Formats: sequence, C-alpha cells, structure tokens
Amino acid sequence: MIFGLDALSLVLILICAILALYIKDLMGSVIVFGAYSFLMCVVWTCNAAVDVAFTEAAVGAGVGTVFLVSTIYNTRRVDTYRKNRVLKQLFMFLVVCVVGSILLKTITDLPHWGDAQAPANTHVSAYFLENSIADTHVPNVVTSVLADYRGFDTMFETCVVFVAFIAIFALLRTRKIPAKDLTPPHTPVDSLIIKVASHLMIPFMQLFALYVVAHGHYSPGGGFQGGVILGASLILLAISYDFERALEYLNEKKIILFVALGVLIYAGIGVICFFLGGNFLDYSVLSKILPATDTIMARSHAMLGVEVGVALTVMVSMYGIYLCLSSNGRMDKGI
Amino acid sequence: MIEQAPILIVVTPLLAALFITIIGLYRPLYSWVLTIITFVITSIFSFITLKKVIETGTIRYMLGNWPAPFGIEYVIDHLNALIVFMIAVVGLIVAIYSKHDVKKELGDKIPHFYSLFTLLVTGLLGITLTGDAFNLYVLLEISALTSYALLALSKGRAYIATFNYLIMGTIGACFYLLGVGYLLINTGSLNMTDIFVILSNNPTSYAVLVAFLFIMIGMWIKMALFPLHSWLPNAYTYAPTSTSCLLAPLMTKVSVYVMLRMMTSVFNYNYIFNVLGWQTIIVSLAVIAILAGSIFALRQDNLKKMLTYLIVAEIGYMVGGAWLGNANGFTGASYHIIADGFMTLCLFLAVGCIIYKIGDAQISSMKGIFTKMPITMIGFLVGAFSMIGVPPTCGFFSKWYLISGAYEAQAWPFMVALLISSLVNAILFFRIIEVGYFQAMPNEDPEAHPKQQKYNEAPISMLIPLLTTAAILIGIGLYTSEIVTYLIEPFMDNFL
Amino acid sequence: MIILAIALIVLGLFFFFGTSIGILRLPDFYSRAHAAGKADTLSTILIILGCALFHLHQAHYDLASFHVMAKLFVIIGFVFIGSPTATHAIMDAASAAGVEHWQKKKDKK
Amino acid sequence: MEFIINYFNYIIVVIIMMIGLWGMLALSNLVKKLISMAIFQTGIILFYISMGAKIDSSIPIIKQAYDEHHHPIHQVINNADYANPLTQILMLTAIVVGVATLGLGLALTQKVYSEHKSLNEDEILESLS
Repeated sequence: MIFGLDALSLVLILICAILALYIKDLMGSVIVFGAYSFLMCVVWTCNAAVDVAFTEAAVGAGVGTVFLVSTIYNTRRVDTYRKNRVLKQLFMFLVVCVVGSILLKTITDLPHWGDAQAPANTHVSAYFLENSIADTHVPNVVTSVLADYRGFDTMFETCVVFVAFIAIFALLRTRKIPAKDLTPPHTPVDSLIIKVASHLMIPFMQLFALYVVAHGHYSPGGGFQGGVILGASLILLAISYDFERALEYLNEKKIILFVALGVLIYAGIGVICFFLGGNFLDYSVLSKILPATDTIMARSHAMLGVEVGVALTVMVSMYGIYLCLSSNGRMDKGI
Repeated sequence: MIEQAPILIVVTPLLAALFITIIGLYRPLYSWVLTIITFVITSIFSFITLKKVIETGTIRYMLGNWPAPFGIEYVIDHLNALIVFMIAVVGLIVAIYSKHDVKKELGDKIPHFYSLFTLLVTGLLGITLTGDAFNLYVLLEISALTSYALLALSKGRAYIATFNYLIMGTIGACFYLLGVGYLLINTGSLNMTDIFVILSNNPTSYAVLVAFLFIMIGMWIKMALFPLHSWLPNAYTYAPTSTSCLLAPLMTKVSVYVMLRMMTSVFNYNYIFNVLGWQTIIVSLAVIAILAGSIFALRQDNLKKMLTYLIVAEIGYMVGGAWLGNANGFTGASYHIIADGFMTLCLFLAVGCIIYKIGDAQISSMKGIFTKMPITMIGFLVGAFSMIGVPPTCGFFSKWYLISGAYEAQAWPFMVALLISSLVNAILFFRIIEVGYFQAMPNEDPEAHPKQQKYNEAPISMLIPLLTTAAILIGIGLYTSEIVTYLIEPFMDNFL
Repeated sequence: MIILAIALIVLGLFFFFGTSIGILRLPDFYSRAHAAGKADTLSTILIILGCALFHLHQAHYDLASFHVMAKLFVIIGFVFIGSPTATHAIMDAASAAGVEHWQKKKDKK
Repeated sequence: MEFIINYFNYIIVVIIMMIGLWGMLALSNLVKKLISMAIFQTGIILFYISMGAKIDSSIPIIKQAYDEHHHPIHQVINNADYANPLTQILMLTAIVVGVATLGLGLALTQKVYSEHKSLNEDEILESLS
C-alpha cells in the first residue's frame, strides 16, 4: 500500500491513455499503450495485487502489444482518411459525461480506499484468507481460490482462450497467396546477433516459465502467467528465426491438438472427480486414486494438474494467435 | 448420475467441443454427427433436470463441493430449467439443420464451426444455470466471443458488422462487470442468493442503484433494446445461415432471461418497483422499441433483415412485460422467451431454406415460391401466424398474457403498441404471401421444365427441423396452461 | 554496505538522466537509439545491483536474502543480453527500412 | 487531502473509463477503437483492484510457519494483514478475457482491411453505400 507511488503512476497512466488515443501514427499509439500497461503493473503492485501485475505484464503489455503490432504490420500504419465527425464526437462526449457523472456521484458512497473493514474485504474474501491453508495447504490464496474455490470460473476462462484461438484460426487461416498490394512492403532482417541472443534466452525463459507454473502454490504465478511466458518464448523463436523453424517444433495440427488438450486436462480432472463420487471439480475425492494423499493434499495436487492444463492451453494458443495474426493467416512468414 | 445431471448439461457440450476440435483434425465430417449426439445427450439431461425440478423444487448444485457463498453454485429453478431445455432443443434442431448449409458456405472450416457452435450453446446454458454473478460474466464472454466468430465466418460486409457488434458487446459485458463490481463493493459477495439476502436487509444506497442501472444497461445492449440495437440487424443479416438460425432465437432471449434473473433473484422485486419506480420510463422505452422495430421492418426488402428488425420489436414485448410489475406481465414475458425463441427459429429456418435454394432473401425474388417450395412455406406460415398471434400458435398466448398484464397495470400505450405490432406483422407476412402465392414465376415458361419448376425443395435434413419447429410452436400453444401452472407460476411464487 | 548501495543507485539514476537527455537532444534516430541502448542497460544493471545490496543489508545477510540476490543477478543477465539485442534489432530494421543518417549539414550550404 | 487519499483511485477509474468509452464510440479508426476497449477494461480492473486494497497489508500469500517435520503449525490468520484475494482472481480472469477479445478484434480488423482496404470506419461506410 504505497499511496504516493500509486497516485503518481495513475497520473502518468491518464497521460498515456490520452496520448495513446491522440497520436495519429498507430504504431506510436500502440507503444504508448504498452507503456500504459506497464504502468498499470506498477499500480497493481502498489495495491498488493502481484498476481494481477504479473499477468498484466505478461499478457497485457507483452503479448497484447505483440498482437497489436502484428495487425498494424499487416494493415496500414497511418490513417490518411479524414472526415469531420466533430458532431458525433461531441455527442459521444455528452453520453460519456452522463455515464461519468453517474459514477462520480456514487464515489462518496463507496468505502474508503484501503479500508480493511469494507464489506468487500470482510465477507467472502476473509473466509478464503483464513481457511486456505486448512482447506488446501496452499499458502498463495490467489492460487487456491483460482484453481479450487472458484475453479469452475477458471475452467471457462481457459475455455475463453481456447475459443479465441479457434475463432482467430477459423477466421484468418487461409491457404491462398495474397494479391501483391496486400503484402507488407518490407521483409524482416535476418540477423545473427538476434539469433544468438534468443538462442541464449529461450531455454532460460522456458525454465523460468516452468518454475512459475510449478511454484504457483507458494509464490505469485501459476498457469496463466507461466503459460504466457512459455508462449512468449515460442513467439521469440518465431520472430528471431522464421516461421518454418518455429513450426518445426509445433506445427498447425499440434497447435490445435494441444490447445484442446489443455482444456481437456482441466475438464477431465473435473470429470474424474464425479466418477469417483464427488461433485464436479471436487478434488478431495481424488485422494482415492492418488497414492499417499489425504483429502487436503489431493486438492493441492489436483490444483497443480489443473495449472498444467491451463499453461498448456495458454502457451499454445498465444503462439497460435501470434502466428495467425502476424502472417494474416498464411502461416508462412511474419514480422 | 441423476444428481449430477445439472452440471452434465454444461459439461457435455464443453467436452464435446474439445473432442470435435481434435477429431476434426483427422475426420472433419464426423463433427456433424458428434454435435448431434452431444445435443441429444444434453437435451436428455436437461429434460431429466426439468422433471426433477417439477417434482422436488429448486435444485442447488455446489461445484467443487464448496458451500454456497464461497464456491460457485448452480441454481436450477422452474423457469431456468425450462429455458435450458429450450436452448438444448434449439441447439439440436439447428445442428441437424446446419449440415448442407455449412458444407456449402464454409468448406474446410467445418470442425471449427461445430466446435464454436457447441461452445456457444455451452455458454448460453451456463449463463442460464449459474447462480454466481461473476461466473455469469465469464460465460457471457464465452458466448459473446463464439458468436463474434460464428457471425464473421461469412464474407463481405459481415466483418465490419461483426466488428461493431464486438465493440458494442464488449461495452455491454463491461457494464455488466462494473455493475457486479458495485454489488461486490456493497455486499462482499458474488453469489446471487447471498447478495439478495444482504441487499434485503440493508438500507438501499445510491451505489446499489448504480449497480442495478449498469447491469440493466449492459443487458439491454446485449439484447438490443431499441436505442441500443444498432449492432443487431447488420450482424445477423450478413451472417452464415446456420449461425443466424442459432443466434437469433437464443442470444437475445438469454439476455432477457438474465434481466429477469437479476430483477427477481439478485435485487428485490419490491425494491425495483416500489423504491426505484422506473417502470413507466422503461415500459415507454419498450413501447418505442416495439414501434420502431415494426416501422424499420416495414421498410426492408430483404426478408432476413426484416426478421432481424422484428427481433428488436419482440425484445420490446419482453422488456415491457417484465417491467409491468404484475403477475400477468411477468408470465407473458417469461412465456414469450420460450415462444419467441421457437418462433424466431422457425422463421429463420424457413428463410435459410429459401436462401439455400434461391440464393438471396429479397422479397422481390420470391415470386411463385409457394408452388416451388410448398413444405418450406408451410413452416414459414406457421411461424408467421405465431408472430402475428393467431391461435392456437404460442404467439397468441404470450400476447394474451402481455395484453392482460398491460390492462392490469393500465399501461395503455404498451397495449396499443402490442396491437399495432401485431397488425404490422400481419401486413409484413401477407406481403410475402402475396408475392409468393399470387404473383407468378418471373420470365420463365412454366411448361418448359414442369418438374423442375413445380417442385424444388430444400434437402430433407433442412425440412425436418423446420417442420419439427412448426409442430413445437403449435404444441407449446396447446400446452400453455400446463407450462404456466407447473413452471412459471411456481417460479413467480418465490418473489411475488 | 548501505552507502555502496545508495551510491550504485544514484549512479544508475545519473545514467538514466543521461539517457533521457540523449533521447531528447541527439539529432537522428541512430544516435538516439545508441543513447537509449547503452546508458539504459548500464543504469538498469547498476540500479538492480544497488537494490540487491540494499536488500542484503535490510535482511541482515541471511540465507533467504542471498536467494533474492541470486534472482536479481539472473535478471541482470537477462537485461545484459536482452537490451542491447533489442536495440540492435531496432537499428537493423531502421537501416533496412532506409532511415537516413545524420550528417553535419554538408550539403545544405 | 483526506478526501483525495480516500477516493483518488475511484476518481481515476471514472476518468479512465470515460476516456475508454469515448474512444470506443467516437473514434473512427478500428485499431484505436480496440485500444480504447482495452483502456476501458483496465479501468474496470482498476476499480476491482482498488476495492480490494487494504492499508498496511501484504500480498495475499500467507506466511506459514512449519514445525521440524514440515507440517504446518496452526496459526490465527488476521484478515486485515493480507490484501483481498477475491478481487484479484476476478481480475485475472478479466485480463485474460480482455486479451482474448483484443485478439479476436484484431483478427476481425485484418479481415475488414483485406475486404475494404481501409481501417477507417467512415471510409468503409462510404465505400459500402
């Protein structure tokens, strides 16, 4: 809870938000938006939400920016068309002002920032904090709530990633060779330095990602963050070499297979639970088949399994989405 | 296994979507069969659940075996058991229907289409069943993302229309999320029943009002209530036929159901009608929606686009009925969810058949269609009569309840709007009958190819779903009193 | 020890300041990227080193704090490889895209 | 000053959401619309995270003491010592959903571009009519 840093970053964030929408060059506004995301990470760390900050750094600032840049690469960087739409903008400004004033009026009704006695901080969340260790043996409450108490949410969240990948793949994937005027003007440079550097970094990145996935019970991290880092390492491979090299490791069929497999691991653990007599996702019954575990440790182990499923889906789908977006669906060459 | 039926309704299509994706890599044509099997199983499970709800009352299913406010729970009461059954049946019908159409329109993307299709239905089923406000958001996003993808799997103008839908849909979902945030900050809970209890005991603050307002606006955007409807007509018109057949009956109706759910089991019904007292404003909004939808529909020459504007008008029926604030109005609104679901489905299926054979849906190109495609037009007529409100189709009964609700609440404009809308529907559909039945085939000699000219029906896998839907429409109409007594009235006993 | 840590951090901040001035004042793309690439890497490394020492001091040199320091050193390694490579990639792309070099206004006389 | 500390985050939330909403509705470039969408979503995430903050609390990882057999020692956990985990989980979900929507939106943008050769809404509408 550092108010000063929080307030300073929030002011910077406002400036970034306005700049990102003001700049005419799309590449510029994407970069400013990346800065915006990183400042958001700082704010979330100030508010003690390290897991969220971690996810935002990996997903919002990292992969999100890469997606945006890929799209700009395949479309147009500067919008030359100008039409006067001041009236519409003014009207929308009025609408937004109405919404804003409704919200501003409620502010004084809300509990103070940082008030530990506010209803949101006492009712359900207090139960999680007080019982996480006893119920699941997991000190990182975020992980235990994410994968167990509200595991059903997380299953569908993984599903959202799956949907996004399948949707983008179905939309963009094409085997046609594009017309000349649609190919991006410049080809990527082929540099030895970049190859060697990424060669050095990729194994360590993957090792770190595995650590993040596996150590999510005790430190910030978990399936999403680890999965995104793994995905980023594959994206780095595709950027620094070329798509052929990257697709040697994970080709199109394998990508689809693994994306589905990850969700399947998650849902499969849930289904096993009700074949063993519990409710869906009631991991405690898994102690019947896992050796030497009581019902509480079974929850902890099952959470690890679930996180692996999440990481698999997220990794492969981020990589797949990047491939589709940056090559406009041709999967031959991109940025 | 019977106790697990509520969750199996959702998990079966989810698992099936994954298997369709994997199997589709090697055997793309199996995905159609798999989808049908999935929906048969889902329908069976939802029927079991429906029966159990009628016998024993509300079922609560705790996921992960965590007690209610801490874990996520599924609450199945009389109304949503019925709606879930409807969704599963609509899914099954559209799945059977889609075989030829998908092959024609999508080519090598068949497994992805079916995978997204099943996931969309999964999302809608989950939205209806869940008893957790945030879980609802996640499922809402699943159904939204899949619907964007399915709508955009077409060509041409579909992309920009879907893009607008994506922007509007995200605003809607975000407003809903913001509303849930305001609820969380006031109550500290996400479980709907728990929130209901806490809000009933608390003096109502301005923040609760804002929570309600934002959830409602979010849902109104999602269901395309009149001033917020602009995304719907284009998105549905340029979509692939099977997609619009699936989305038009389900997406908007599920949003209406979420609105009803929020009004009855999250916020206090008494709070909404006696403390806030917005009903006059919102019923007038509904009146405007009905009138505007009807007028825009009159202006269209494209049959599919005309139907999309009729959806906008029908949304007005349901919103108005729910906000009349009496038992008849509420019965009408919830009955109309079911009735309108099947009505819209029937009409879109018929239009799909026409597009499959003729190539477009312009009314002017439908000359002589009654002699050419008689079976399709029988289905179309049943749907049209239901839309107009001719007994014994179900459209008549829902309108009856709505009108008596309006009479009870003395909401004369709403009553007049309902009647005008029926009249407009009659004009619209008789225009098509006029073109299709009384005007001869254009510029071709009927004696040259008598066989081909006389009879050129859509394939059998498209006709059977259409006729089944038509039969269901009449069936629902005949069993109205049973549906109302056994399903809607027990639901209303909870809060009225 | 704490003095050393503070000195390192201040030195790091000084280089950061230099970077900012360089980005603002230098004439063309390449020299700006050069300022960003070099001084930025150095100052990041210095600041992280300072933080590591500071943490050691705060935690009274126990085992856990050495663990933290090891992690920070890994970060330093990454910055040391990553930052110059990124600068190189940007420069390479700029040169491939044909961004002109700055010259002392020879031809404008 | 008291007022500002108590409500500063919420005020910023409202302003960020206004910027994002305005951008989504009023700007004509499709990519900018998507960027505003992401800004709007971060506004909501900030709202949730702010409501879960507690002054003088640490991150929600419980410092557990163990005995010599590595069994956890039972200890009383004070709710006010740790930040609220619930809002953080909800927002993890929201971030992932946000990036999924962004990806899909970008894919649609590319499709729109290959269809209409433009990223500007007005220009596309003009070419359609």
